[in-house]
Amino acid sequence: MSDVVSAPAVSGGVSRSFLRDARGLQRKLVEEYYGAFASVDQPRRPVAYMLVGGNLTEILRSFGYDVVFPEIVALNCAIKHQSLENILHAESLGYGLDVCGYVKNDLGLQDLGGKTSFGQIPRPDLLVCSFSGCYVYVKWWEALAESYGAPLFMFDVPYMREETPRQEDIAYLVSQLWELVHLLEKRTGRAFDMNELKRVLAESRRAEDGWVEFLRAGRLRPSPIEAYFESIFYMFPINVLRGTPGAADFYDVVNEEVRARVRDGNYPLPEEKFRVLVEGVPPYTNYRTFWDFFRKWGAVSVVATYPKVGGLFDRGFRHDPSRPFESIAEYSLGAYVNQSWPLRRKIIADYVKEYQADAVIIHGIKSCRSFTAGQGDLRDWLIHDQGVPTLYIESDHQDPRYFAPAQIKNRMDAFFESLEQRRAVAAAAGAAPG
Amino acid sequence: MPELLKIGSWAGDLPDGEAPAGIEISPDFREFTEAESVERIVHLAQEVLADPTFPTVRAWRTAGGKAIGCFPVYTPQELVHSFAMMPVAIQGGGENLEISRADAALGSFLCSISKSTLEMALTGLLDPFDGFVFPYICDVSRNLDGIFTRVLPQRPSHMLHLPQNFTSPATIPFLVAEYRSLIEKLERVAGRPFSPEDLRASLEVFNEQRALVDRLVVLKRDAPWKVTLVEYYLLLRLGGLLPREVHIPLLRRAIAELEGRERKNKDAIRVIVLGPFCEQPTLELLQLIEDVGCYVVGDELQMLHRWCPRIEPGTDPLESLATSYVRTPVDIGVRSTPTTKAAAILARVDAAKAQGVLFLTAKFCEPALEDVVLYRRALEGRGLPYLHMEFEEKSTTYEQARLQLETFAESILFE
Amino acid sequence: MITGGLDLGAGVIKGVLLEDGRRLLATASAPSRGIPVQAARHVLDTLGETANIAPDDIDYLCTTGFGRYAIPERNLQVSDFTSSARGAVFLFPKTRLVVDVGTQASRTMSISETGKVLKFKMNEKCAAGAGRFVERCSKYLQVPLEEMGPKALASERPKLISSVCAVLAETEIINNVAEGVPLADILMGVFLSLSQRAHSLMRYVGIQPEVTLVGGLVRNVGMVKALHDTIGMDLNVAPDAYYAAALGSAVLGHARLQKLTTAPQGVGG
Amino acid sequence: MTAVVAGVDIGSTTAKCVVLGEDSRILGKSLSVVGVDIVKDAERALEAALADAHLSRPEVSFITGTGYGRYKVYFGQLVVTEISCHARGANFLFPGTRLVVDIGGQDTKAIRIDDKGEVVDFAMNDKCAAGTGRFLDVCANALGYDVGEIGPLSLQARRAVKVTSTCTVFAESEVTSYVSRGKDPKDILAGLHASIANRTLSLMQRVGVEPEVTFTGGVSQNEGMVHALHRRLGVPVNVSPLSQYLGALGAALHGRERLSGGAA
Ligand SMILES: Nc1ncnc2c1ncn2[C@@H]1O[C@H](COP(=O)(O)OP(=O)(O)O)[C@@H](O)[C@H]1O
Ligand SMILES: Nc1ncnc2c1ncn2[C@@H]1O[C@H](COP(=O)(O)OP(=O)(O)O)[C@@H](O)[C@H]1O
Ligand code: SF4
Ligand code: SF4
Ligand code: SF4
Repeated sequence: MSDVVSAPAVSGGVSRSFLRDARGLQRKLVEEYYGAFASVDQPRRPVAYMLVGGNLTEILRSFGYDVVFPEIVALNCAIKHQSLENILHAESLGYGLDVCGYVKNDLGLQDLGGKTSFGQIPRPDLLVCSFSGCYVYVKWWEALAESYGAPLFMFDVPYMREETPRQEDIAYLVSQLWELVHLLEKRTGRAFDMNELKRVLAESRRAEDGWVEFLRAGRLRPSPIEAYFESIFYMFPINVLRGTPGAADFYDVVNEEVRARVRDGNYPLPEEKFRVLVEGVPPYTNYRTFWDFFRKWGAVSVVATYPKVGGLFDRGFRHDPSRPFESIAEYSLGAYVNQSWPLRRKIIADYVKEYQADAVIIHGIKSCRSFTAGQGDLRDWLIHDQGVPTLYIESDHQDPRYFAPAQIKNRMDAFFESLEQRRAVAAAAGAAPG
Repeated sequence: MPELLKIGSWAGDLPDGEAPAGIEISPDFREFTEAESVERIVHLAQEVLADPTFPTVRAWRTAGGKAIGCFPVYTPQELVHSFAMMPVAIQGGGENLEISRADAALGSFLCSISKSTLEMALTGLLDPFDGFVFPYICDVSRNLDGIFTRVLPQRPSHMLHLPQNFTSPATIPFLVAEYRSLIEKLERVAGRPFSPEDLRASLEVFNEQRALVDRLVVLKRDAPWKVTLVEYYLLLRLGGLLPREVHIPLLRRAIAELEGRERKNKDAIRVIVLGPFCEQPTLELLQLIEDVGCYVVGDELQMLHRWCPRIEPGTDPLESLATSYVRTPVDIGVRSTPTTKAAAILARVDAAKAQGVLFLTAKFCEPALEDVVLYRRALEGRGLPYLHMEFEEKSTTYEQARLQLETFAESILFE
Repeated sequence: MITGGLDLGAGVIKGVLLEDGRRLLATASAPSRGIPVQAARHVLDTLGETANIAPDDIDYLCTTGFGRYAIPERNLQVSDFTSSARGAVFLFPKTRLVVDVGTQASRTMSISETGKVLKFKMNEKCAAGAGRFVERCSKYLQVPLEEMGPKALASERPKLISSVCAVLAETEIINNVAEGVPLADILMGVFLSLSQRAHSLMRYVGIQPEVTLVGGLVRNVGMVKALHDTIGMDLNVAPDAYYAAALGSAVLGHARLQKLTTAPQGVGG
Repeated sequence: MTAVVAGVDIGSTTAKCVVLGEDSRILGKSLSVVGVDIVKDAERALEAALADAHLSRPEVSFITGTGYGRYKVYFGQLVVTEISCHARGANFLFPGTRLVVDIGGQDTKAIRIDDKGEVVDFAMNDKCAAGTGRFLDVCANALGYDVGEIGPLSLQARRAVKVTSTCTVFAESEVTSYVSRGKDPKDILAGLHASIANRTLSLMQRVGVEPEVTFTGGVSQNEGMVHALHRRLGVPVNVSPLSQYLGALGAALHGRERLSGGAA
């Protein structure tokens, strides 16, 4: 390709020190997290399975539980190219082609014994299902309960159709939280310790502050962060380790590094040509290839919705030790997928303005209806009602069979090509007198 | 497209089933009130289904009534009814609807019912409705509501959050609050306040319908040769498309005829059909199941009429309605099951004395797909044969389906 | 007693004649070319000639396959699964799992000792897993169908196909050719991809020995090897397994005929 | 400097090349089938178009590659996606065009453009190869016809048969099964064309249907498709014998711009 002058100047790729130190620390945290499962002696600490959206980490942590997030295990498998094997196994168990890839990856992996290249996934003693924005959660946890015989606590989180929750919603959630606390007291033989919970919540809050500072760096021009691809890594502590001092400290390191980037002019790309908002779950199986498609065009994601699946902290929410249960309830309601389409549309429109995004790229997931059903309408709304150039592409988050690189690349090329052309035309019109 | 249903004018008393205050049954329903034989009713039902313009709803409107479209399964139609509005089951666009715009708005890997429902909204076919209710039975139905607010901004659409925690004491009060949010919108559409008395009356009307539906279900289970699956289905399907006051007497007449029918009991295998609790298979497919030598003695078709056995009006009818959802003993794939799936399916097989299970799941219907695995394990444990097939609202060739159904029947019949 | 079995497949019509349900008298096949009935008549004629038997001497004719209803003079028709299962047991009595890769569909079924189908599964949604795909590749790669298997055996580093779509997979293959991937590796890649799809069907019904391969791809040594490598188990393969469905329907026809001649009335079915 | 430019469009099925003289006159063009050696095919396409134009290689100042195989046009100086190229080409032939529908061998695209031929929005067929030229090729083959014949035949249908298979390969079997049920091939063809038109319309609606519509790509040579699309859309559709070359033409035009705009 060397003798072809392609329309965009092919960028030199990521600056060398971009994504270095914090990334190393993140790797260490991940290793420690999975490593802990292997090293816990018999009798080990109790293990609860939980979902990222609307999770109740703090409460479980205050009872000394280790928490496993099957979604995260699944995405780690996918990043390491181990998802297909699990998915195929799940299909042989009878899970259909169109079942969510997370579910198939996880249930396939469980049935194969839970061994991954990054550690052994322990069996659950308790299944906490936060039904917060995805119905598949309910079915998934039902399946886990049936295969493990572990008790299932269903934490039913009302769907958000108005920006502020109703009083009844909060009351319903708080009541359920107390029921969970009683269940945990019974199972662990420990008394609930409100002070411990408050302490954990304070740590959560500190991590949340740091995480939001990181996300907001995307508002700078040029952006020192990659809000989509980089966040995929940096989401781990906020979702999984929230409530531990380590998580909060992690964001201190990250933000220090972001400040250094600004100081040293060390940006994700040498030249930020396009600022984009990315909506949707990433294609974990091929995220590097996908990232390259952006880089090639000088496109940096300055804001993304996916990092908000664990909560819309950047829109103001914080866990609050002075209102422990109420704030946990509000947290669960605030998962990104738990927002109705009118609310999602508003969030996205706000982001486009706040982060000065030039365009939106929607990545639809074949097997995730919760996120995806209606993204076509979103695209239509962005283009026609908001005047924001938007591209819709589709693959899968877990199943490499549905990632068609040539097709995706073709679309992204054409999209950025047209953005560039329009920009050139506008510039020419601006320059030409009259 | 078949001709519109011809509806003549008619004036007279309703022969059966009394309309509650404020409801007047349009004379346009004469064909249904007069239809005497099952054959005639089935014919009328087919005409209604073949017409995507909702002829029965239009007829209702000509008499000045309002109509609310209800997505399956757990929409509290009684609430709509208590406002003297017609609750109409929205169950897809059928075989004659071309999908061209909904695909783009919704996405490619989604069930047909969601696409056809949106297509109807985009092409004006839902104009006879004054509002819509989407229960949270899955992420697709839930998201549809959010899209409806954009594509049909003048017609209120409401998403009802159905709780999944059935043990919390806070669940029923929460669901009552959910109903109240819906009631607020219904009050605005109907232009009158909610009345618990009217709701109590509506609960009784629906109980009457439920009892009849149950009688038909029992007949199909105990004497499957007396009523074909297609007849059975169409009789139920009409229930969501006619004013209840018209459907109830019609169903009563039909059941009386069917119970008295003399037909030969064929040497067919007894199967139960699980999965089509939301999107509905085509009539051809239903017929094919019995054509290859199966009797369907249990099913999940038209669950909107039978997601709970009966609702006692009680002192607070709204609370009773909520209680019925939370405490219903009926397991469907779109309600987190308190029992285990294994026990549930074996109990259903035993109750129907079934020899096999046919999983008939709508293509891309994730809740149904996920259940199949747990059911399958339980059936294998007992050595019970099963077959899993997917269907869509639209299909013209049934070769693959026939091949699999025949094999299934042969595998049970042949030694 | 002579029973005939006709398998009206999507691509090829196959037929057998069976004597007393035990002895195979003749086999024949013809491409259906969109005129299955004519092709079937031709197969029947050929069978008669080979076995030296007049058409009237066939006591009972049982059909199977895609076009099983197309022959009016049939006495019985059965589904492909049922017939392939019986055919496989006829050839290899210890068969417990049958794999059939035909023109349009791959199928697999687990069976009892008597050849009764217990569980079965076919690729319903996508044609990428069947013989037609191999035929297309043969056209694109300009390698005759019969040579594809032998050529593939030389492969050292098979190039798997990632696309799930039969049509898009073609483009992928063309790209591979352009990139200089050796032909043998491309071919073996095709077979392995097909085998993996078949494998997931097999896993769905449960894999247990003995596994018998039937249908068109029996004739393809490359496919046989790929399947063997994929499932990591020995496979029963025999030339007559190409006719398994036809054979199975003849066997079932014989059983039925016996029942009819011993008992005056048949039971429903 | 005589500004002769060329555009080479390497599609999934065919390679097209257009050589454009000054005043943007078409000096020569070529169309050939894409085989396994894409690099060679690209070269051959250029050679053939040059021969048609009676020009030699050094006389061409700028070459632009487009299409699926655009990165294999090693001798070119620029690559542009076929989406931008079809937009530009359609704008050149029919300046009033606001929506371009390109049905090629393997994909279908709907491209909304502005008055300058710039892409405003586009959509492509997602899932499989259903609804594309390949779909028609496969079905034509199953019925024993040549692709060139099926369009005119479909226009003679009396009652179109409904075709619902979404899969190219299964559509083939659906077609075969209709044949065995004795349906008239003309009626089946009409059904196939209608089914593609419907699918195409859905794609067009994704970007918004606006007059004028210009139909490009190889399938635009199929009268049956033109007719079916017109019927489904209700507005006339621009087509030209050059339609299949619009990608290559657009590429050449992009190259010319790049050349005259200097360093863009
Ligand atoms: N001699 C051969 N060598 C390799 N493959 C063959 C040969 N004959 C047939 N096949 C394969 O078998 C397939 C046809 O299988 P068959 O079982 O006859 O299908 P069906 O019954 O569906 O018509 C063809 O698609 C082809 O791939
Ligand atoms: N004369 C013709 N009549 C009908 N269809 C044609 C004709 N020529 C080409 N086609 C169709 O056009 C398709 C190729 O389109 P083309 O735009 O050249 O594809 P690509 O750019 O993807 O290679 C073929 O698949 C064929 O169906
Ligand atoms: S939100 Fe999507 S990806 Fe996550 S569990 Fe639900 S369906 Fe799967
Ligand atoms: S058919 Fe299934 S996926 Fe579709 S709306 Fe109904 S329950 Fe949801
Ligand atoms: S992906 Fe390809 S082979 Fe599969 S259904 Fe689609 S067109 Fe058919």
